[in-house]
Amino acid sequence: MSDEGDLGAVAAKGRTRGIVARHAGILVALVAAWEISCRMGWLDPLFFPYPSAILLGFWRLYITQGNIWPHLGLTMLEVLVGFLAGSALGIALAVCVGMSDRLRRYLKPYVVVLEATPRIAIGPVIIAAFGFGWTSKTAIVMLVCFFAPFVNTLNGIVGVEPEKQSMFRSMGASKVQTFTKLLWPSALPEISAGLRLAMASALGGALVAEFIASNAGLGVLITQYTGTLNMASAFVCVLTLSALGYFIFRGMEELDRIVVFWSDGDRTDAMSRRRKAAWRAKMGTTS
Amino acid sequence: MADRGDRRDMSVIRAEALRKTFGGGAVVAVDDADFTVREGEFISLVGPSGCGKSTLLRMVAGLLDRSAGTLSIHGRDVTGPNPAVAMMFQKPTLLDWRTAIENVLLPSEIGGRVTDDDRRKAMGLLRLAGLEDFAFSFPSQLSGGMQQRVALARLLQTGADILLLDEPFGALDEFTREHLNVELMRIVGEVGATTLFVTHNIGEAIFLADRVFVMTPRPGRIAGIVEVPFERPRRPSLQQSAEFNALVSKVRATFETETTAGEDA
Amino acid sequence: MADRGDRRDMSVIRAEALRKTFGGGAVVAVDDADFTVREGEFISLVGPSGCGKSTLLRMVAGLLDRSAGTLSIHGRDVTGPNPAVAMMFQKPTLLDWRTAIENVLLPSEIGGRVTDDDRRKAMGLLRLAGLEDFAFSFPSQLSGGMQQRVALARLLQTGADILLLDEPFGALDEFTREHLNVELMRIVGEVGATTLFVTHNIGEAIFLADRVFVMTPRPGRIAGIVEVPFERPRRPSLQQSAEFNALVSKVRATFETETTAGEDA
Amino acid sequence: QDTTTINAVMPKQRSANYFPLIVGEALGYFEEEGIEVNLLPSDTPIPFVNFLRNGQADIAMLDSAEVLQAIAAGVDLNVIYEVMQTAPDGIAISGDSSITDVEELAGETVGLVSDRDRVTMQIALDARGMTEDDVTTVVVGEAGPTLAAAFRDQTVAAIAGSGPDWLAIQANGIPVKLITPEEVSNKPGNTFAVMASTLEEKGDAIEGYLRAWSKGMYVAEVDPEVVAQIARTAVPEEWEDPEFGQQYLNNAIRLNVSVTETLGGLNTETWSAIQPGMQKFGLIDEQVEPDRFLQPGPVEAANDFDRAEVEEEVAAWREANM
Amino acid sequence: MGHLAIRLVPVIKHLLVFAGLIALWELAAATGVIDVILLPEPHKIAASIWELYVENRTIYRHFIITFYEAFAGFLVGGVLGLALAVGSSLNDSFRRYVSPYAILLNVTPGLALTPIVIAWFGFGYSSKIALGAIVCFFPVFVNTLLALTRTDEDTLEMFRSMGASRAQVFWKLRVPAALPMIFAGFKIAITTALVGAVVAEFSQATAGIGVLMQRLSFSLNMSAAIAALLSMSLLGLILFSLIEILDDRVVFWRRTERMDAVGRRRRARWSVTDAATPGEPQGRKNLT
Ligand SMILES: Nc1ncnc2c1ncn2[C@@H]1O[C@H](COP(=O)(O)OP(=O)(O)OP(=O)(O)O)[C@@H](O)[C@H]1O
Ligand SMILES: Nc1ncnc2c1ncn2[C@@H]1O[C@H](COP(=O)(O)OP(=O)(O)OP(=O)(O)O)[C@@H](O)[C@H]1O
Ligand SMILES: [Mg+2]
Ligand SMILES: [Mg+2]
Repeated sequence: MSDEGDLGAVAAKGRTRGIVARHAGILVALVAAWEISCRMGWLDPLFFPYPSAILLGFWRLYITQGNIWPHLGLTMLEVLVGFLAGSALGIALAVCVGMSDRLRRYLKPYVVVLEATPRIAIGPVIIAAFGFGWTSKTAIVMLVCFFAPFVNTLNGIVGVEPEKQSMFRSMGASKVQTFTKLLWPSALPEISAGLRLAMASALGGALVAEFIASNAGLGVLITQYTGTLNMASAFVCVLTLSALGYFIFRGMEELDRIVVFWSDGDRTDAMSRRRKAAWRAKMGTTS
Repeated sequence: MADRGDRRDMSVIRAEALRKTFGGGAVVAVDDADFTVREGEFISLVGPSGCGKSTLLRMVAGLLDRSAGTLSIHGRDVTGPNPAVAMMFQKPTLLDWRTAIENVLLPSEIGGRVTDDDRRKAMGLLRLAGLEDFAFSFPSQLSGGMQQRVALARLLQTGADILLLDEPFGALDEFTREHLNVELMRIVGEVGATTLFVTHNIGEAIFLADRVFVMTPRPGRIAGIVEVPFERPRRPSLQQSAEFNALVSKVRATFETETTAGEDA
Repeated sequence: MADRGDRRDMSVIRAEALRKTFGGGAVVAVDDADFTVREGEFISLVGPSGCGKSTLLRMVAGLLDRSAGTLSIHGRDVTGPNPAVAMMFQKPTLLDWRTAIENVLLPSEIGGRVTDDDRRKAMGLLRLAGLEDFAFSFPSQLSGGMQQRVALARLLQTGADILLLDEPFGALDEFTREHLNVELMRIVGEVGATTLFVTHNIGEAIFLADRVFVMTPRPGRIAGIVEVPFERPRRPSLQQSAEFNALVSKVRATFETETTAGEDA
Repeated sequence: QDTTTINAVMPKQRSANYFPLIVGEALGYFEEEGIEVNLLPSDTPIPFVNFLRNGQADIAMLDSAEVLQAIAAGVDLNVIYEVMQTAPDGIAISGDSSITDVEELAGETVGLVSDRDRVTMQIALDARGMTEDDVTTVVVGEAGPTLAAAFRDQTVAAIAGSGPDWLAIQANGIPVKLITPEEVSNKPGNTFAVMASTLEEKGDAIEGYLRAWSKGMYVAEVDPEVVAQIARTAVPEEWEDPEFGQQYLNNAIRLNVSVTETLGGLNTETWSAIQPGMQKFGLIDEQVEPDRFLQPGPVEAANDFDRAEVEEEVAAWREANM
Repeated sequence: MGHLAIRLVPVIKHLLVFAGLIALWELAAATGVIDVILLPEPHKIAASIWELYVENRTIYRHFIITFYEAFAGFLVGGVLGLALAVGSSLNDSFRRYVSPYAILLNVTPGLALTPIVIAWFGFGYSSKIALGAIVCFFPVFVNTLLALTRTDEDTLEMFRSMGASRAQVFWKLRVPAALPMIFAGFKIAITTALVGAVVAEFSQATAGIGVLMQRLSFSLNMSAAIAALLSMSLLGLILFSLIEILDDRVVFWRRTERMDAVGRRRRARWSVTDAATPGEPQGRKNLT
């Protein structure tokens, strides 16, 4: 799995005010070019509605009508639940598989086949199997979110230095202790990268599920709007999705920095100070 | 000392015709090793790369099953890891997400609940290792030498009376290494632990040890045992003495008759 | 030798009041270094970790701008990398996707077209390094020592007459290291290159060098220069001689007055 | 009293397209019957019939091909109501096109809204003595803008699909003309189908559902403005452009309101007439007697309501809400 | 022979486990635990596979079409990703302006983009290729960019000390050093491109495995639909293996056998007129 975090870090590094201004400038220029292209007839408003119309759409959907909120909420709920369940399952299974060589050997071919299958194609089959309720939608998001955490967790656990494992054995650590104190934290950076990948695809999974069968959600809103050729409003939904995805992506990066604090110098310093204070507080009272 | 039982009581580690093969007998890593280590003794183990030093140590630690022979610790057969034995590896193997003191406390945690006594002992060991100021630093904030000292403190925190060290300072520069050797000798002396110490460095081996075991390359046999007569405490300047150099030459000779000169593994 | 010009002609590297700071002057890595290196001379540079040895070397190689002072090579001011100077690093830094011989040919490629002469020279250097049979092996198929020998051949392929070596054998075990030292001495002697050699190992420093520069820890100054009087060619057994040990003690003394015992960077 | 939930599978979510449903819900007709409708909108490629079979759905809106295929596959399906009688499958062309008959499509590209509309095209071509090989076909997909662009730009000469497919396009002011040959227009429209067993177990509830639906449908005849007002609150998404919303609703009403005597009446003849064509193009293996699956009973029950009462209620609602 | 038998043992074990799972599935279907209407029994699926592949052979055309779409999508997206990553690696401000949009494109579900893509690229294969390219662009971009910017500092310094030009550093060091990671990106990208192609097929297509699957499931032929789904997995595996084989060839310096082969070839090509080409090393020295 690729580690997308660093790219964000690269982008984040240059987050000074001047650069933000320049980015905004570029964005405005792009939008203006789009508007002009539409007005000059170079872009087909059926596919690229006027940016001004999209802006109005934002105002309408979010403020005057406010009808996007329940859909947005539902989609986010599906994403969240599916993501949590799918990645939890992926991680849990990877942990089992990672602790047992035999299970790993026997499971591998199936994982490879499932991984090569476009998950979206399984969508209708899942709806067929799980019905129309929230379970099927959650199941689709789960399926989409399952693999990256699974593969990364497995890699993380299997990749723990054998010397460290020997050290734990020589201390007489139990399997549980080895797992909680060594394997899990060692795998955390990779798990976190896997979660980031999963989160990016969770949104797509929810959308597919809603396209296939649903009463509400951003996917439904999009079909409704495109079905009635109200493209400006449809774009509002798509852009909402993009923004959501972007912030989730960034949020996950931030989470990674907090959880895997030891890969970042400043955070390590801060954590070091915190632990010291905690020790002082504890040992000060007892001794 | 009272004559409780015979001399056997004094021997902490006993190996007889100890043998370890890998790959279904294809690779003989340790062949026919016979030795005893007495209580409180410091043994250095030298030999060319791949001769089976680590394998031997791992068998003593109970991390590896032997293929043949007998091996006992305190008179009991070795069947698995033993709380009386603690091992330290070439790499510090510290946990990146724990501060130095938390790393030192790891053996206590694994043994059960961590008491305040454990905490005080850990801090004391860090002080001994000259790292009191760095108790709350994370491994990535420490230099290689400091990390090794943390690992040493962790080793001692186990409370084991048999210490196995597998080239613990191999990755460090000579100055740090020399300093840590002196520290190690002092600490081990204080604790009175029995020690098996693997190294590539003949000078280091002699400087630290009561006896030096010299191993041959594949199949690893113990080709010679050299007694080191120097009094303790030893000072670094000992290494410039003529006697010391004579002993280095002697070990080197045992060695070179076995190894084809200058081939790297 | 004819008295062509004055003695200055003989000095290949000249540094005066050379200084390097990092972080806007916050860290003084090299302070006020004054030295000259004469043609064909072998200089060893020792000092504790972080004292500025690498910084000094990188300034000479033109990889790092100095903060103050003068630095010239063959009488010309150093402003950037110079084809007359070649550097070798602690890690072999070989390219994994090139065979040994192709790695050796890299400097020729970077200099322009590769001629048959270059190829012959490269193969000759590999032969000199005892690696003729491995010319078409890839780095991952070679042991650490072999890789370092390839890097050494590559260093010589540059045709530079000033060689800078930054702890080139630091990562190797003692036996391989000793062997490579002898090789290095022989090859450098044959080529007649001027050499600056950084090491942590005092014995090694003395064994190889005409003069040993001892550096102090932060800010890195050249605290002392020790002349090594031994005739060449030198044999490994030299290291067991009393004179040798006396010299080691002397360097160590220069050192220990400067270093607070055992503090690592 | 306790309410029964009816799970209904339909191709789309609540919309003016199904105004009888939203009107029936707004005016409390379903409630009166003790029914709650759980709409299960799903993408057409999903085989609705399977959900009837495994009990996840009680009633499904199916087109004639689906019904016949399911019957052929041995599913014990009953057709109980014809929902959109004037929404049969057909061949549409751009309003600006010079084509007037299917004959003229020879050598042209014909778009299919989905792969299943191939049969419609085949039957239409067959009616003019042509075969599929006389035209080039391309599936254009159900996505609104692509379909609309295909019409507007005439990237395809004609498009085979069904009535609801052009609703939005027409409402957006893109002219659409139909050149469907007689043979195809005689096809039955969209129907409500249930499993025979469901009809036995939940007969009352199903009848109640159909009755409420019929009353909703009848409201459009009484007062379309009330329907518009109800739709506006139920699906504001379709009314962001009020003009579009009204157009869209008008078209939907035209498609939905029954032309038979009874609302949702079943037509045995069209069910027989359509089958030879389907058999010819391999959609079904053999023809089936329509009596085997047409179940007229519920239609009667569905029409069993007092129209005057509905008219009064509509007037009252108008009074209160407009 | 005995050797072969030993190598066969794990295969047989795997087959046994597989057979056990199938039997379990059959059992679950027979006892009604699994709804056979939605998830048919394995033997029915096997029969459908036989029918699709051997009897009426309808699947091959669709298979090839989807293969073509996915592969072409991968090529286009891969080239785009490579080009933008190279540009970004060479120029910091280029990277700063490109990467937010790259992330944005990545997090926008491809499905939402299909109408636009179809509008631009039409009803033919090109719209499927385009969607494949859009969704597979990102993994290539990220991996290439990271790999090109994370070159080993020491090796970089060695090149500088030899006075290498920027172009030399790029071609002789950065690119080859980045290859393993670039290929890791390719491996993710190629299955992603398949997803893109299938998604586009679902929403609009005349032929392809996605279409076939829809058609089959619509005609209530669930066993054949699942056979089509499995064909998609097969397609994914084939595409993945193609990249893996290429990876093994190009990044040859990870496997001893490949290195030996390449080493021999280079030895054979070594052309220096008078320097005797050294022979094979006599009795390989022991390497650890
Ligand atoms: N798990 C294993 N499987 C197969 N062979 C092994 C294994 N562990 C060690 N060996 C082999 O056993 C021999 C001895 O290895 P060992 O690690 O004990 O050597 P060593 O003396 O510690 O070497 P070094 O100084 O390089 O650490 C080597 O030839 C090695 O290849
Ligand atoms: N790029 C840099 N930025 C800031 N400080 C630096 C940089 N490079 C080196 N230093 C500092 O300069 C000092 C000297 O570093 P240098 O690498 O020259 O030491 P050294 O003697 O080579 O050490 P070692 O033996 O560990 O290689 C150190 O304190 C180091 O932290
Ligand atoms: Mg070892
Ligand atoms: Mg250095």
